[in-house]
Amino acid sequence: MNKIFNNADEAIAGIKDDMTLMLGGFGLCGIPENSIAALVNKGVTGLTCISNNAGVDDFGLGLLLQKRQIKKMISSYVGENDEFERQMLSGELEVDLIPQGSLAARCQAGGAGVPAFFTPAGYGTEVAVGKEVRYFDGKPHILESALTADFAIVKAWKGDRFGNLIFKGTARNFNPVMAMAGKITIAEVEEMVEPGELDPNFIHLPGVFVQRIFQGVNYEKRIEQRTVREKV
Amino acid sequence: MNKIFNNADEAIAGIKDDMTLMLGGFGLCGIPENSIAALVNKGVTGLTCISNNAGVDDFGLGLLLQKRQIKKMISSYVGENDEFERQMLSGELEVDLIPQGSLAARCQAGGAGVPAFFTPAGYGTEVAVGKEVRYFDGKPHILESALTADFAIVKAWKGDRFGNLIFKGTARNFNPVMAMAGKITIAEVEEMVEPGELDPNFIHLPGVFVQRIFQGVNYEKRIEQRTVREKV
Amino acid sequence: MLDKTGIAKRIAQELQDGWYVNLGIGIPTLIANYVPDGLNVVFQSENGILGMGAFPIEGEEDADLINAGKQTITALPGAAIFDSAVSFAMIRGKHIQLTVLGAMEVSDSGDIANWKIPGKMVKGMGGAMDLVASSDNIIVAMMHTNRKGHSKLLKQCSLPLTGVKCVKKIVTNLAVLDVTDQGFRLLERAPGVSVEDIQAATEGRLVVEGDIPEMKI
Amino acid sequence: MLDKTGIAKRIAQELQDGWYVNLGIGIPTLIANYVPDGLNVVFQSENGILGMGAFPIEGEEDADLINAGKQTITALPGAAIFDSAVSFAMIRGKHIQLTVLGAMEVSDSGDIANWKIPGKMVKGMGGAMDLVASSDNIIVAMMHTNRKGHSKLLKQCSLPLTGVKCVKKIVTNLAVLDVTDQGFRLLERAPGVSVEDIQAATEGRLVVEGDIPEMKI
Repeated sequence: MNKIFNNADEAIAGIKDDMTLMLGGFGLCGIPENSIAALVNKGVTGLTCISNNAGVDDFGLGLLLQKRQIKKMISSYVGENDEFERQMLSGELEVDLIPQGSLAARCQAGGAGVPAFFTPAGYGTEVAVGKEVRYFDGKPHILESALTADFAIVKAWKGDRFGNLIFKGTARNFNPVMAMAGKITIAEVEEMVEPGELDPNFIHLPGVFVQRIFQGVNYEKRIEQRTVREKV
Repeated sequence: MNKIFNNADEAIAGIKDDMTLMLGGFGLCGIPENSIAALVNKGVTGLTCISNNAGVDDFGLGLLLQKRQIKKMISSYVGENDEFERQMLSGELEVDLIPQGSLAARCQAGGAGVPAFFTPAGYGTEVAVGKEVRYFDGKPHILESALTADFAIVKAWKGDRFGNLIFKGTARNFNPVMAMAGKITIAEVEEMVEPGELDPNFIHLPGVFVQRIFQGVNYEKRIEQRTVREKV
Repeated sequence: MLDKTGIAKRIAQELQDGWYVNLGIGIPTLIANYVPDGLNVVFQSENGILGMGAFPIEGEEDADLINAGKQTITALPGAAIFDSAVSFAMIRGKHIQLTVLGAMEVSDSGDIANWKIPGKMVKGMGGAMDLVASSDNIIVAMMHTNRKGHSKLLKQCSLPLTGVKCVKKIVTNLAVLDVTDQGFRLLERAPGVSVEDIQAATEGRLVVEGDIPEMKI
Repeated sequence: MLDKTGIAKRIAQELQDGWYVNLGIGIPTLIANYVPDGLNVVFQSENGILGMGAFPIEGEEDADLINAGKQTITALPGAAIFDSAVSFAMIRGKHIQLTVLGAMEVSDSGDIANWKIPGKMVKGMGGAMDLVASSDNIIVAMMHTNRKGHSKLLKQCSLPLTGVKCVKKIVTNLAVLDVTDQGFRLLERAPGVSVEDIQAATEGRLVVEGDIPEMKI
């Protein structure tokens, strides 16, 4: 069992125009920096990207937006990106905004073979338009469907050649659930370790969900809002 | 924030006749031994117990069965228990058998505020009787509902007074999902540690799901099938 | 009249020992600074942490430890980190006792609008729709009127909704109000603000019964 | 004719490098002993482990490390442990490439019955219903006939079903068969077993085309 690829360029082989991708991360935290750079380099276009956010103008998914490689974004929050705003308002970019919890649950459902589920989130809002409504315990819920992707691309802290992953801090966020929902899942890791180095009891994502893994390089890990307090 | 109780007897306060309980464990692995003993001691009856298995004749939930404290079992597999068989065949005990994966998913849904979801498991079988069938991608699925319980009782390896838990090996099994689904969740732990001793990055169950926690004693941890190989 | 800090301080009085609390971006975030002494409250951030602490000391920022506002944070002893699905399981499953968030509009039946202004930039709802649809205890923290001086407490929301019949309490620069079947019920006035001031700034149905005390901050 | 070990050995030939495999209780469990050299196969047990290894050395049994058959096991380097919801997420989500399980009856349209005999003790379906409803690749390992000598490969199952139209391949003590739209298609004979023997022991529709080779074990 060896899922290791040499680098991002090799790991993203097979990603073609018009495919649907999931990309882990919350804001710029825990995003697959190497894979995004390789996608920019590869130049694939017409992508549908499922990601909680759309990066900033000059980093994260913003890099793919700059090059007009994204046809459609499926996200929960897309602020802080002028180029995104321009493309959306001009109609160049399709945008499907969905509640963050529903996004997480729909990815999890996609990975877990659950095609649809009921949630209270979004009832009575435009998110619910066209969706089945059903009452449980007197409370209205809407039917949401599972999300899957041709490729899921995630960023982890450490991983082994079986694809087992652990994440660091809140860089975990959407990465595990998206990894579950990819037809092919690519994981980039800060540190590749030998099988057995990760304690089986404390693996965040079992390797069965990962098809390709590579050691990333030169992580910038940009901070969006640097908030600090003074040392007392 | 201090959720610590002195012992099992105090932790199970408020459990009354005819309540619904969830009990973690798979076979005899990871079962809440102390709490079960306390329930036997307390003598509550008419219980509906949601648990993957029903213990063996003289251990686990078998102890509650012996004392006729259980009115109904909701489980996936109930072999290896003569008293269970006797009570079921005589009609003294109601039994609702549900697929193991659906049991896990229904508990998870109960804890996660998802009232119902579609699964392929059980379609075309007696498990599907009376349940809505819907096709997704041409494949039939049935609608399953969430499970919750008045009390969920789980067993963990280590825990702190915030209720954060970690489990050991395959003693994890149903414990985390049931802990999520209890209106009140009681956790018994082999070792109580100070907040901060458990690495926040490697907590299996965040304390928000646990209302009561106590240090268990005298764990027997009985093995059902002792299988070994010879040292070569 | 209260400033943003005052609103945060007043809402902090609503906290109860042992509660898990989710604070939205903006005024709600300030509440964490005013937890009454002796109360243990755990803050959840929906990007995946329970037990969020203060901002880090300069030089100790960790890009891998942020809150839902993308601010660098710290984790307190007893904190727990988890993925987005677990985070919203605890929200949707009602394991969080209080949610505080900002709003652009609230209706007198408890509807809330806070995510979209048609024709303008739409930033998205983030976790707000999940939060308001799930929590049994939602407090809105906002100014009573918008920049043009128009009331934000309306008969009906004019903007696209975030959730329906979900807001329980509103704390503004002018007042504390509950949402009831009869509309907004005035509970407290901000220092120096009269009932008439509040009536003038409230477009939705307003119930004023008996003497309305001034807030104690 | 094969014994149980022979059935396990024959099914082991179906394994492919890199597969994740779930083995049921009984004959399927034996397959782990006959993985062809050079193949990397990871065994999943639905109680919550990937990378299940051999039984422990005597004295090293750990009550907290068992398989779905409740047997004490070991974990291999690269193993991962998880809860029951994640375990069935990987099963239901089709992340497991092969499921092998026993059966009481299989129909010639691929239905399987293996969990209940009405009027007798019912032990429950465990994870079998999830496994058969989810996997695209299900092999049944069983004797061709029951203790009374009656065929277990039927036109219709007489017992309560575990799943419908799901079995892809059957390996018995007599034969290897695929399930097709035309019924059971005979692929291989066990050593010393004739096509006529198999026809006599098969109640369901049986397709025999061309020369049927003998298995190589």
